[in-house]
Amino acid sequence: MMSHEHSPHLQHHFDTPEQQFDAGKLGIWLFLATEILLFGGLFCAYAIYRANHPEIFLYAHQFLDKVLGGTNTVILLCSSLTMAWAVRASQLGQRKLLITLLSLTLLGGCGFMGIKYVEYKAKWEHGLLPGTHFAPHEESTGGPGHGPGETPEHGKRPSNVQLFFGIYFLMTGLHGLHVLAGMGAIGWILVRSVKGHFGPEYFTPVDFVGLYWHLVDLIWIFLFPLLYLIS
Amino acid sequence: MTPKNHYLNHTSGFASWAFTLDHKRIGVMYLVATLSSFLLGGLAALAVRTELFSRGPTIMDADTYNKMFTLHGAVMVFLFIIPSIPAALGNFVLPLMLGAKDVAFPRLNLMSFWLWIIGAVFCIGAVVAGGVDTGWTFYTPYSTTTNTNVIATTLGVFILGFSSIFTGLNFIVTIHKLRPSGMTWFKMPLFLWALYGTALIQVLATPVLGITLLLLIAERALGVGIFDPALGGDPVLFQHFFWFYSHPAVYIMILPAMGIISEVISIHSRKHIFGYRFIALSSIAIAAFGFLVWGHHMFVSGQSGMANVIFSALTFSVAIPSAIKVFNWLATLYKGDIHLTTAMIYALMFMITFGIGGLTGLHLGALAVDIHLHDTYFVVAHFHYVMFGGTVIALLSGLHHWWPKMFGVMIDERLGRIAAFLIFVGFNTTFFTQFMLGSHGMPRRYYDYLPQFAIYHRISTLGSYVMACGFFLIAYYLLRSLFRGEAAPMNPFGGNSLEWHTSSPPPYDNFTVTPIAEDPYDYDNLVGDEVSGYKSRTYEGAKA
Amino acid sequence: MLSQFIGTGSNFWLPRQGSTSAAGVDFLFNAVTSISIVFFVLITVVLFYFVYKYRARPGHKAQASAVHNQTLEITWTVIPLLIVVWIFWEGFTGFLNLQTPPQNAYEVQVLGQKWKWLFTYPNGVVDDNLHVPPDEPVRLVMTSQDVLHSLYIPDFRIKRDVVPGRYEREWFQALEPGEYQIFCAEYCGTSHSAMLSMVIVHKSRPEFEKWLADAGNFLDKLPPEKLWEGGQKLYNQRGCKQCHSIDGNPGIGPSFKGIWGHTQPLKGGAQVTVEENYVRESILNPQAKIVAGYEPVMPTYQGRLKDKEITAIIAYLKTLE
Amino acid sequence: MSHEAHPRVGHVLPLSTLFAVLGTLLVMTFVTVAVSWFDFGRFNLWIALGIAVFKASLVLLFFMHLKYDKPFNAIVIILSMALVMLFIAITLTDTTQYEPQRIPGYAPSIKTNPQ
Repeated sequence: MMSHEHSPHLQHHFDTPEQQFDAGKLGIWLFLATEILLFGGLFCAYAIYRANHPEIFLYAHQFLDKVLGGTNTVILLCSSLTMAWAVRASQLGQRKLLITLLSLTLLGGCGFMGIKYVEYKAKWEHGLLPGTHFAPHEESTGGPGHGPGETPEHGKRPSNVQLFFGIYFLMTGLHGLHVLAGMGAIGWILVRSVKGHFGPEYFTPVDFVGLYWHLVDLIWIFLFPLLYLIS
Repeated sequence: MTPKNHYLNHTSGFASWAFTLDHKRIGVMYLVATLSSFLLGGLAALAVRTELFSRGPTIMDADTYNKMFTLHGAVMVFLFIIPSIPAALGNFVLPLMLGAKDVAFPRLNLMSFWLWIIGAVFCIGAVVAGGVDTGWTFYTPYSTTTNTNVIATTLGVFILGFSSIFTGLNFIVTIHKLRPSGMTWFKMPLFLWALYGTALIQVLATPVLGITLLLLIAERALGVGIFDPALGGDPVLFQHFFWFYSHPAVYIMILPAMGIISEVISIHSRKHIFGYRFIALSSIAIAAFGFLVWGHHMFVSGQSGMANVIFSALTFSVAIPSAIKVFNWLATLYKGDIHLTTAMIYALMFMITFGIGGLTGLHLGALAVDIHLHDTYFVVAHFHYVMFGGTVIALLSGLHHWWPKMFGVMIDERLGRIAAFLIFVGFNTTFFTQFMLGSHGMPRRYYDYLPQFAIYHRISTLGSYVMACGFFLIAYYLLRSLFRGEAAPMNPFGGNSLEWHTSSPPPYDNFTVTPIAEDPYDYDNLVGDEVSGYKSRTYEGAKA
Repeated sequence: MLSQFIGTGSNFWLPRQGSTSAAGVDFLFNAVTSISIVFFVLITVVLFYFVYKYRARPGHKAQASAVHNQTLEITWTVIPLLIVVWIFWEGFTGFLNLQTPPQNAYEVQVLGQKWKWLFTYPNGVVDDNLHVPPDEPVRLVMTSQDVLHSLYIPDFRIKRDVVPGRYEREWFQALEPGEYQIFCAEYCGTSHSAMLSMVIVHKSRPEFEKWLADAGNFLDKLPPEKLWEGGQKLYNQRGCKQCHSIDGNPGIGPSFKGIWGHTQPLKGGAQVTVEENYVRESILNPQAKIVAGYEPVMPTYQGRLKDKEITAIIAYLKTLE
Repeated sequence: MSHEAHPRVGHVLPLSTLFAVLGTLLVMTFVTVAVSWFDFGRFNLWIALGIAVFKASLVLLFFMHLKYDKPFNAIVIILSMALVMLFIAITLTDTTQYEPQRIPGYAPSIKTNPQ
């Protein structure tokens, strides 16, 4: 075996820190690949219903709020920057900066979920829900003289609009759960960075949580135009 | 020969097992867990066969029967076959074969095992709470409308999926990053190639099963109707989702089995494996093609004619790498020194039974013939010849091959041969008749049948009892060997992959002397005999 | 002897050939089986020969031989490849034949439901068995009312899943008159294995036409006191039961239980007593009077139910107390 | 812990790169919203997807350090995305083929569909 400096973070079955770091990195990338495939199923369901029933998507997307969705995109992108910057800070041993940046990232996550809550609440109040729960309120979408969920500016409601809201809630819901999980992980490394666990010798957890957070951002980059910006 | 301190006795107590990070102990726990599931699934199968012994109600009503075959299928697929070889034998052997101290992520490995336990609790809990009657395939809209415990079962399978993903992820990283510098890709034992191909499928296909099951749960719990036609959804789409995972899953089951056969055939005939590169690359080819053929489960489902034709063509492409392997194993036997140990008998049996399974796959891949055979007992017989005649037989082969390494004891070869004979006779009696049932038109998942099928069902049930006797005999002599078995030498069968370069059972850290990787199938450097075991001359100069 | 294994009757492997497509399917089945047997015997014989010849015994050692051989590897890759390409091609062309019904086929509508088959003929007759004329192609247009089913006729070598929310098609042309088994081949719950019917191929087209006409007038053969039984059959087969229960639970329409002679509140405040004229009007012109609390969704049965059939349904309603 | 110490493993991104990437991402977000007001017919979807792929690549390459990482990690991600595309492509091909057989608007349990 090659001789090497002993590091307290080196596990017994690895020879060198490089080997351990590379192994961890490959592990996290494989995990991200499984996440992509998990969401891939939902993207497939989206693609099939959108290709075969574009009228449902054209009609229903009008009920999503582009401004809120766009704001959330900007928030997530900015939090991705603070996260990437946090990784840099941990690599360079800038502890205070690391704590600040992780807190900002966490704040971004809170902002995203807050806006998500506002959007979900509006859907809930208007009965724009998936499947059997789809029951659009007349007063919110048109008033008497039109069928439920039918207004002059929205056009005639096609059949099976509930499918869009099913896909919308599943995609954004699963994504939201991932944001929450990411926030939990960021909270955990925030605590550890306050305790001073990270530095140039050891920043692996910050790096890996960062990769996860960027993946969550990456999925939203696709969700936003596919759900909100249909024309 | 047996070292005083080894992985089985270096610590003791429940916690030393339940929270162990040692891949060998996790492998042993997985072995106990999967074999217990096999017992449960097997008992369900016996109940099903007994019910079918005669026409009309025999020992249970139709609803119980439906729950029973669902139990058999779900337990055998998700709890037993998928984790059996990779997570039990693979976990034990993989780091040893690499000359490594452990897998890359020992904690993840332990988590995988506990996720298996949690998943199993959900699945079996669902059975205790009244069962589930959808069949292991959970086809919609039946699964969305039945009032049995679909949510608990699918949640359990979802968790089992993550257990499987973590095992696969661990293996990929271990093979990439923990290979010693002397062991290049084409110097790896073939079992590792097979496990690598398997792990790729586990990581890349299982998440799609995960999302499928989540969608099914959403369907039942929230009324989201992606797959339910009553809610505007498309049930054929469910089948695409389900088989996108579950066809590659067939290769999760068979690839590691093929890996075991490559090891056992070569070692027990003391002959270098023939066509190493073809066997190794065919594992990867099977893993890759495995992703392209899922639609052959849907030839009569309402899938379009065009998709049927594409999938039929691609299906035949998988036949080739499997055929290549069989021919290479045969060529390995040529001019060898064939020891008919129990492990070897099972490996040879594999070539016959898996051969039948593979060849009948040709009937089912041919579109026009499949229309007739689809969803009949012909399919049931075909996949039992592949899953049982392939995977289970290979598991038995591997179990007998590595048993001395795992527990440091030899098994009773005489009883081993008797059991192998019972299983061979019982298995073929049970399932060959089912080919004929199916080709005469007997549909699967039938509680009752017409008079012309009675004789086949009766023979099949009798065969299953013979097979059960074989398994109880195996259970008896394996358990007995743990207490009364002769101590095993380090290398009883004359293998040269690295797990044979350490003591039986191995020490906690796997190797006391740093192993030296050489061609795993070159046996010229070994000296010794069957009784006292073999030793590699490679270490003679290096001993401290 | 050979006819035990191949031939048109029921043999060792396959049931009798009942349709024009069966011979082609059986040819391929037998061809693939023969290829399989050749390969299986080849592998097994070589296996046993090697195991015997190179068995371990005192003084016997493994001999060196090549560990790979490019020519051999390529040979046993290419030969199976050519064989499977042929099997694929035969399966593909056979499938095209099974998939494409001739233009002039006689059409029967099929409804799968838990756990029976209903076959609807062009004149509106519904039957549990599939009656067809001989010597002409028959096309089935199939859908399901609840879960997946699969209409499988082994003697005809055809099978197709029946899916709710869509129309599936399959076709056959029977070779000779007789009865042929129909199975449900897609698991559908408790009585999946009892979801059986028969194909009845009549001796001649006129005989089939006669059966069809008689089936259309089956009420004529019932004595007046049994007329309600005919009404019950119509209730089950003509779509009444999908919306109107007989156990008192409101469905898409009001339940039939105890409805006879009862006074119903109508949309708009009026009332109506359930008697002969009201029932007749509701069947022929369903939008005329809508019971309060229900939507006007019932289609008209004008032209789809004969007068006598409506009388039978009324007789049935009277029995539901 | 020294302030400007450098790690033994991994790659440190300069701040200028990080901010340049964020800037581009924000601009592209604006662009994707802006183009959604115009109608390019059947290209609408492909334009939106093209922009999303470009943004995702930036995140992968820089924020996630893939540009400086072991090539196999990139292969893993590309492989997973390729599989998703394969899944969508084949399933979509099939469903569009059989869509005409489905009964339009069939959904008996949905009471809110227009009659």
